Amino acid sequence: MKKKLVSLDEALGPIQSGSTVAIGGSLLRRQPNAAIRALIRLGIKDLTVQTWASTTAVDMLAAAGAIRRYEGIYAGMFGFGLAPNFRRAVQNGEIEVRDFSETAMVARLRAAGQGLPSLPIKTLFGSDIALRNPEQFREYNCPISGEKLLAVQAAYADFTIIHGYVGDEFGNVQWPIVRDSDDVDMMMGAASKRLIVTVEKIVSHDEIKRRPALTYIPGHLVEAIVEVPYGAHPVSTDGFYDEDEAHLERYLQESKTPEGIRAYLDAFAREPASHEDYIAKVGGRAALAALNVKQGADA
Amino acid sequence: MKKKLVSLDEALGPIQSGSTVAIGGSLLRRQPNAAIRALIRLGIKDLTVQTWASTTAVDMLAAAGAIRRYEGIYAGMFGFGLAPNFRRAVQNGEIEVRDFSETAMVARLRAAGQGLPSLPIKTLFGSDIALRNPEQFREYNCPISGEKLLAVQAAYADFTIIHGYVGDEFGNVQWPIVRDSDDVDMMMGAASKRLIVTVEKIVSHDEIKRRPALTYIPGHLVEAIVEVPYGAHPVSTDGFYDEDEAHLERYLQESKTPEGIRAYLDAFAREPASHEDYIAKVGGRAALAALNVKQGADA
Amino acid sequence: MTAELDYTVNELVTALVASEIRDGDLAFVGVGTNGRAFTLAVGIPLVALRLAQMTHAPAASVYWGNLLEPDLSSIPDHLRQDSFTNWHAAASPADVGYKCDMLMRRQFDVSFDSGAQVDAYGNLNITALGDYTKPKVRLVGCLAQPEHFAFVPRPIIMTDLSQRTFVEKVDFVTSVGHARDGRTREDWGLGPGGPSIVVTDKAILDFNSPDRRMRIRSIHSGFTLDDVLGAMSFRPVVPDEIPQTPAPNAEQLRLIREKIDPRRVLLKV
Amino acid sequence: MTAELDYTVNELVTALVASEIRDGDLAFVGVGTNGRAFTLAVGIPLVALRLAQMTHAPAASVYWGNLLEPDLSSIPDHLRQDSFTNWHAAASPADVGYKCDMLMRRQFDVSFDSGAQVDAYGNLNITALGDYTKPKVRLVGCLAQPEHFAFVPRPIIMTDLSQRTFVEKVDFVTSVGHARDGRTREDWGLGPGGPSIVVTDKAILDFNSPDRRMRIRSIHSGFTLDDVLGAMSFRPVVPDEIPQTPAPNAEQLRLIREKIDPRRVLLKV
Repeated sequence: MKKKLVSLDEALGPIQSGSTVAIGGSLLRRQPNAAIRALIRLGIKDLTVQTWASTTAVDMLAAAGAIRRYEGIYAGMFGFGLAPNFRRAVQNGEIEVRDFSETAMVARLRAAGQGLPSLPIKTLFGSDIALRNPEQFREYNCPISGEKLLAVQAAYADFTIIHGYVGDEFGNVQWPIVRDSDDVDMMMGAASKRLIVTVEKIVSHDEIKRRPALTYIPGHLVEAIVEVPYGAHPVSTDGFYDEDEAHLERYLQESKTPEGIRAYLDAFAREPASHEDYIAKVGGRAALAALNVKQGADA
Repeated sequence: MKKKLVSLDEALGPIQSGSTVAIGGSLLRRQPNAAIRALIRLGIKDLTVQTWASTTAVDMLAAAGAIRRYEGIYAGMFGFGLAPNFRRAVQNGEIEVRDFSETAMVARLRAAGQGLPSLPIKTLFGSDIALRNPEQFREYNCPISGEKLLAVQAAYADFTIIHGYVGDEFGNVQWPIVRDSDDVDMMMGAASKRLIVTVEKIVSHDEIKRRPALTYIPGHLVEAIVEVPYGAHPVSTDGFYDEDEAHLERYLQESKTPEGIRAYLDAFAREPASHEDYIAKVGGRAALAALNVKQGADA
Repeated sequence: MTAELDYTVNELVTALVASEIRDGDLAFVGVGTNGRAFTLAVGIPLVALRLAQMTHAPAASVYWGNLLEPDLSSIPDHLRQDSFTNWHAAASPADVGYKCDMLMRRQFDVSFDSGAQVDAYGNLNITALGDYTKPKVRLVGCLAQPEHFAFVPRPIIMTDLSQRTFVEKVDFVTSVGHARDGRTREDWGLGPGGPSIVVTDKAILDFNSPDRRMRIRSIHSGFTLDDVLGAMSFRPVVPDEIPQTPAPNAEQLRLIREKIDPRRVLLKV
Repeated sequence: MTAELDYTVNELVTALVASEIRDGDLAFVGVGTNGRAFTLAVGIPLVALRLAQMTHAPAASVYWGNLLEPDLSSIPDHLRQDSFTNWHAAASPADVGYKCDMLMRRQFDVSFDSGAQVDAYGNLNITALGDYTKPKVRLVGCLAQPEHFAFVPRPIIMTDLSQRTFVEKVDFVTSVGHARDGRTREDWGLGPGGPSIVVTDKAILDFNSPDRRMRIRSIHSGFTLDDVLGAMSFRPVVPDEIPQTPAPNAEQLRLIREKIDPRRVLLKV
């Protein structure tokens, strides 16, 4: 096994403007926000992003003008409404949008995970999701049954960024036994070419290898792993801490104007030189500890 | 939730001769042997069986003359050599064989689990596995990339039989945290139409619902669940008991002649009226307890 | 809502939705949104399912988030992350692919869907208002809603009546209903399905008309046909006789108020 | 094996295989069989990988059963089920589909494969001898061996030389090597791959010939060219100069004997 434990900036170093980046997490859970803020600080632009149900990650990147094209199943703020900056950018024609329904996005990720150019679904016949995207959806007839199927293009990304629970220095990432599984991080990891994982905590390999069935991202697939406590803030990491509702409200408040969100990103993404600086900026570890949840016996 | 806890004979009652039956387990692990012996006792014949790496289950059915057609990735006796009765039947032309490589069988199960008629692989170009089976393998060009792909037919079965670890009366089946995952039982369950599960132990629903992430067969998919301790004997259930090497040696010894295996099946499958009778026949619970392994703290 | 009625419209439609649930049904309920949208998409469906479980459909169950059969006898009070994380359930598969597969192979019986636009043939739009490439309003995308309409036998649309929402033709067809551009869903290549009923704050509508155009099924007590038609941009099929939406009975109201949602968390707004 | 040599053929080929392993390699090792077949398919590969880890390739690892990167510093002594169940490893994915996907997307570097028949162009047969539909000998099927030859850059065939095994043309092509029926693997539609070397008890062979016909790469000390050719039913490419298979060094022998397999569990027969 190779040691893959590096700093956040080292991990993100290879990502260039113009790349295609798959971003893990779902809704207000495990968005890799520390990494996203670092990308904004580093000035990365012109990204094609592939996501599941994205909230803060896509919205902050959109606010920073860093997204050229979006591909995903959802971009919003969950219980907090629509994604204000993503919405503004799309309405201004600044982001090219490719929508995918859940079975379509799952097929795309599985195809990439299997080294295939496409996989079929039976879902989107007659939907504008497919009709408006003939490049990535094509009808064909099953070679065996003759049934009409819809091929959807594999989701190959140059880089994949996932925020996980705990991992070891070799990049093996494990989930707790009691968790919220409403995401596709495992298949996004399996579909990756260059996989960067941030985790709440680095643990020993000895701890990992006693329960190999909990490893959902094998280190073999990982290019870099980074310890980033509260790395999903202001959203949650299930089993570790809840979403920071006050901060999210503030984010939405600042997002009402382009000037407001610019100032927000300056303060929280561009000026802090590191994630530690960010944590200090949002009140320090002590303040964030108020968001902590009781870890299950199994966590 | 519906209560689905029944006896083994009730669970297997709907299976008629001529059915297609998918059989779970892999190698010397979780073959649903108690159910297989019951099918032999009930005189079910003319089956099409779909398996992963099958040992005792397919070999006993073959010995009983119950298999018309076999579809799987492996039929043998693992460390004990070739499958003697399956081999004899195939060499006599009594069983039609359709071989599938691992990616092909996985694609077949996933297709059935997704309600699709086929899924593509890139594996078997030029292999007799595909060339000798034009009914279930067809080449086509990816509608998006143009790349050559091989569609493999979905594995739809009338019935699916899986031996699991523990479950509740509603059919939710969980695995222990430390286990041997070298099988496809989860996807075989997901691909099923009528799913019969035998488990080592019935536990309370309260116990199940505290750790929903350990449920690999949701009760919603299950038609019948049966408590069958040592239900995989003479092979193992990982985390519960090891394979019974002495019994397997005896099985192979008896399998040297058609007469020998007929007498074996009479004694161990046809004459015992129930799984309890079988357990008594092989020495009773006390004797089988010698095969038990230490259950992990997480089991 | 007039003063003499002893139940709210939320209670009325909750009881109505409960009556649509059959024993053994597996229902798909979404997780998101807030305010009134939350009540429609999550609150009413969860209360209705629990009500059905407690009355005529004990084996009905729900897939919520990625929780299969969460324990509806203990619906969390505040839906922060940790409430989801620790909600007891029968299963929580490794990822959402499992749920997607269950959808494609038609394992669900009922789903609940809201939209910014619904049209006369049950097409739904949750993607964009105006031109797709440079929309007037960019919405959330599509989630699994196209799957619901493609594979679930009885999707239930939950949307308050308004001229802005109920339009002859949606700007963007996220989810295909019963017909689009003169072609039926079968013409497009879809199997059986499409929305079964439309639950609104003034009436229940369905698609039981010869060409599957939306039809008024019943009107809630306190509202007139004109109230309903005035809140729609297209004219639905109007039968000669329109019954009143059945009122919830005392037992249903007692269960909703005392057992299922005593703190009005789910039927808040 | 002549008496003056101070190492066994198993040790010789184990060291040779170890030298084929590069740092960072992920190797696919099978789990099954017994006796000599076990030594070839499992024993030698595991010892060789551990030897490579301890010498030049510390980051080499193995996928064994459904265990990704099991701890090769503690290979179980007796391979009953519970030894597998509790073997520490980096990962044990929910099912074997994960490994299949890794194969298709070419995540492996090396694999180990044995067969009842190997032919001159590296096609392997583990399915049936004689006619497929009514075979003389029914074998095990195919497992993931076609995947190894399709997607792994450097599969290593592990088979003792014999005229019965090394045939001009296999009865049934389970796994496609470098060419079949005059068509290359690329003609058939496969990407790069196919067996890299053939490790036998008398010689090492490869496919480094113009038309990719099997070629003798080296002969083990103590054996002659005639010994090798006499144990094959077809004539491989015979270079003008054939080197001797490099002998294991003292450190390799010490590690194999004292550290990796002191009780001769893996290199038993």
